[in-house]
Amino acid sequence: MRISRSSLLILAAFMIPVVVEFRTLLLMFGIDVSIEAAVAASVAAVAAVTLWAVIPARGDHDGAETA
Amino acid sequence: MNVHQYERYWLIAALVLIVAIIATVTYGAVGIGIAMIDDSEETVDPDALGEHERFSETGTHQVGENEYEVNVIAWQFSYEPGGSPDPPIEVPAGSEVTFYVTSEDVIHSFSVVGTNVNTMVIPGEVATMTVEFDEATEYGLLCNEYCGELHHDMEGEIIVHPEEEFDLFEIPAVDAPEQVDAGEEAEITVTLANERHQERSTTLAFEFDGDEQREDVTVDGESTEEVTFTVDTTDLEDDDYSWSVTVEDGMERTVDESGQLTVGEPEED
Amino acid sequence: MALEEPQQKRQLGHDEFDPVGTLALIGLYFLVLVAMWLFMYFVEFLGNDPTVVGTLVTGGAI
Amino acid sequence: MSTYVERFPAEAKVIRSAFYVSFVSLAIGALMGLLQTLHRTGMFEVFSEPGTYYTVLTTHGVFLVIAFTIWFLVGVFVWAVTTSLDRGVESLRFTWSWYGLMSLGTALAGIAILAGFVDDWPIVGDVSADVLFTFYAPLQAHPMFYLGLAIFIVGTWVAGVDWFRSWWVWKQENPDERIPLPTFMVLTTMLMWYIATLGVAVAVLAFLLPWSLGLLETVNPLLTRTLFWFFGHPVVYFWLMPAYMMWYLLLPKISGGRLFSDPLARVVFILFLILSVPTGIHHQYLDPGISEGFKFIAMTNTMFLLLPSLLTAFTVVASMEHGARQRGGEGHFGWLKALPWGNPAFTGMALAGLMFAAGGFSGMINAGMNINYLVHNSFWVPGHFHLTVGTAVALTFMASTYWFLPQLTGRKLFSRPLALVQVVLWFVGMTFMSNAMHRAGLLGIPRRTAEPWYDGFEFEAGVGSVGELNAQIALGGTLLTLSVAIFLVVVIGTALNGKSSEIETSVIPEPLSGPEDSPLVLDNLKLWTVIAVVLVVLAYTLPLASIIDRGGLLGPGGRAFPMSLDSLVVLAQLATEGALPR
Repeated sequence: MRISRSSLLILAAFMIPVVVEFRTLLLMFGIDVSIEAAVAASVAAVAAVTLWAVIPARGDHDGAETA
Repeated sequence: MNVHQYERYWLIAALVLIVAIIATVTYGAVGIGIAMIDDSEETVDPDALGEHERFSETGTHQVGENEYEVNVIAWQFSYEPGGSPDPPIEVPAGSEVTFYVTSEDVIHSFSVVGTNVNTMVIPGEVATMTVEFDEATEYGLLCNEYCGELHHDMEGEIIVHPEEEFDLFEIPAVDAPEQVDAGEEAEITVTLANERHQERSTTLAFEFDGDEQREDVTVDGESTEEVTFTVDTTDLEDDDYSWSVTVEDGMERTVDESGQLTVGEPEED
Repeated sequence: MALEEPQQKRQLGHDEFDPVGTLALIGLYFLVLVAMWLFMYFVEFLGNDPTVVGTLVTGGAI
Repeated sequence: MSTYVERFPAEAKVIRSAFYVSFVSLAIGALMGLLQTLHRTGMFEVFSEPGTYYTVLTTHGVFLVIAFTIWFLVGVFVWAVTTSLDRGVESLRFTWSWYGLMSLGTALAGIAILAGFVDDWPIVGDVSADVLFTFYAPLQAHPMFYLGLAIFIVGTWVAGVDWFRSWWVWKQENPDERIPLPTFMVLTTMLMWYIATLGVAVAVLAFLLPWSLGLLETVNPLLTRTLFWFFGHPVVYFWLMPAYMMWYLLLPKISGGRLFSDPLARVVFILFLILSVPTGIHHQYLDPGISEGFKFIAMTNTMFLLLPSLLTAFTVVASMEHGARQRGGEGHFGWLKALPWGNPAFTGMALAGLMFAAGGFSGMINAGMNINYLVHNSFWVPGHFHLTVGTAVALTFMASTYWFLPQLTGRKLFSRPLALVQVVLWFVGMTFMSNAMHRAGLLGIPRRTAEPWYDGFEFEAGVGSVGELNAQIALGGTLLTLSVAIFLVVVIGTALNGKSSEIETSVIPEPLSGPEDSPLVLDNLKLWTVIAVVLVVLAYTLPLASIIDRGGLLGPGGRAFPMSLDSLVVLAQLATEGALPR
């Protein structure tokens, strides 16, 4: 793990408002993202971050110290 | 006292923010002219609104060239006028409208949906709001202060008519005989008042025993016209007949009067 | 998860510590506040016409 | 002897007892929240008779913002005074007496509210108090509601006496010492509370209670409303100041650092003491009968009340940064990674603080005088206070419970991962719910409305749709309820856990800049109280005099509209009058 499980949880939690409000922001500029697409994007984003966290970084052995 | 340099920066930034916010609001009040609901009206007795100078005459009244006053009573759970069973509030576009709103029971609100026209309505107090309606449109009206079990059903409507289609007719009097002898003519004289300050035209529809007579009328601003409808009773049997007269002005608010005419000898009970 | 005991790596006294990260964060917050206030007042509020005006200011003339 | 329960076993029992009442109230209130969120978003028709919604709403409001918060904070205050003065309460019997008064008050008001769920009771007849948290006359509750409220508040007054008494005795023994910061915070908060509750005490005892008993025929609705807000705004600081206290005391410690500045913490609490009360009229910007000038004064005071919160933001974040840097954090933002995110007490409080930053912003909008037309009584307002009292306070209280419980019971926290999930879930749920509430409010959707859909018009969503907003609100509300359920599981699990010897010490580390750096005048509570009273007199004398002069003490209006009318009777009347189209 690059980051601790708890950090990953927090990170995922922070991404939710960002995705939700990013959709609102785009709508204000006339770009309509469907709810399905927004949900899919947030799942993809959380999955990407999880993957990044789980795959060990080369030469990084104390990355999980932050918990 | 030992305050870190950065914290001093922040203290100054915070004070600047506070002053800037107060300045924005002051600009809105003084520069743009946004007025707050205030204490300009005297208190009223919510149990005697029927005798009150203003609230005994609810509805729209013209008070100047383009100025109107709308007197509204909020009650559990509607508005008079504005909400069912009363007609909607009607005003012309391009006008300056002052709402006078009070409550006859509990605390309500008078909130025009999708606008900044919004006030609390407190029994005993009169909320006044001056609003400029530029375009002809319709607005929803709702109560956003919990006022009892059916609070969520308390709603109304404001219709802003095009200026040239807006009328304020009233029928203050109808001079009609109660009885005529069979074969005689009956004359029913309707007084039509134009409460707008401009000359307005409309049509009066008079109905008697299923027959309709229509009469186009033009009335000067703030004055009245008398229109006489004649009923020929030659072919009528002795009976009681009802009549009605209606102003056909395209407003949601119906202005009409009705009565009865007895043809022949009145029945003795 | 590990039992909590602050894994302290160094001691920072009053004079060695400059809250530069706090200043950066709160500076961002300040900018967000100002931008949002301007947006709310001038776009959301003033764009939500009609608004209650004073009869004195407009003098009844339109 | 490191945990609190070992040092003060009897006081720990008092605190635990207060916490448990608080948590029961939380459970009841949260359940009501779920029912509301599902009903008013149209997700499920929970109430076949929509009037029930308002009984539920009253329960939600009163049980959460009065019972849950105040019961928790009196517990915290006992902890703060006893640990920082390092002495137990002067008389346990006295302490339990205010506990008893508060319990009696809670029970009376609570029963009056909950009785509203049943239409008719044997012997006593109709009992209800569907008047919401604000109980605006002429809506009238059962006398038991007002009586309970009054007894509850008197209970908190007596509790304050308990803490002043401890401090007084301590002062005789330590004449030259500065008031320890935690005690200082308790005392300033209580002084603010004494001033603030005068408004509601007068409203209830002089007007509403006699009126509900039939001794008075009418009340002045604007007067009782103004007296309510005299109390109704500062009460939010009564919730918030204990949360700030947790941020000042616990956050630096758990972050592995020290409080950045003790003097500034004192300044902040003094600012709250003097500025909290003369601001209540900002809830009445749209009230007729109060002049624009008084409203402007209230706004100015309110805006300056932002200052202590903004200062707190800096001091607390700097204290956390200090901890993070001591733990090896680097960079402008990189230090954030070095914070103890795995600790639910830390994460909960940090997220609460973050959401408060957002809630602070919507509060600035609420406090703006003319912009209030845009948001007044709209869904924006509950969006705002679910970030402040509903998160800054509630989540801080829940998170600090994870630190307090082991201290108070000597038992290890039941499950740290579960606790962490709980606080994060709250953050996510509240993000969905409050965001959508704010946006729905801007469309004009009203608050406090069982079924905010209308026959004559629809709300126009500039961005997105009303349906999407409702879905977000319902989803958020459901996650929040789930979060409370997990919280209760952790609390119960901890209470049933075995004793542990691995609990960290309860000692709060010394601040970086200690009380010795602050001028002595900060500890002059008399001076600050006098200033606070003078400001209240200046802000309220003229508005109150004007209201009484205009309408009289007992009118105009204010005939009673009891909320215990049988709903069927009302419906039948309206149906026969044809007043309602539906």
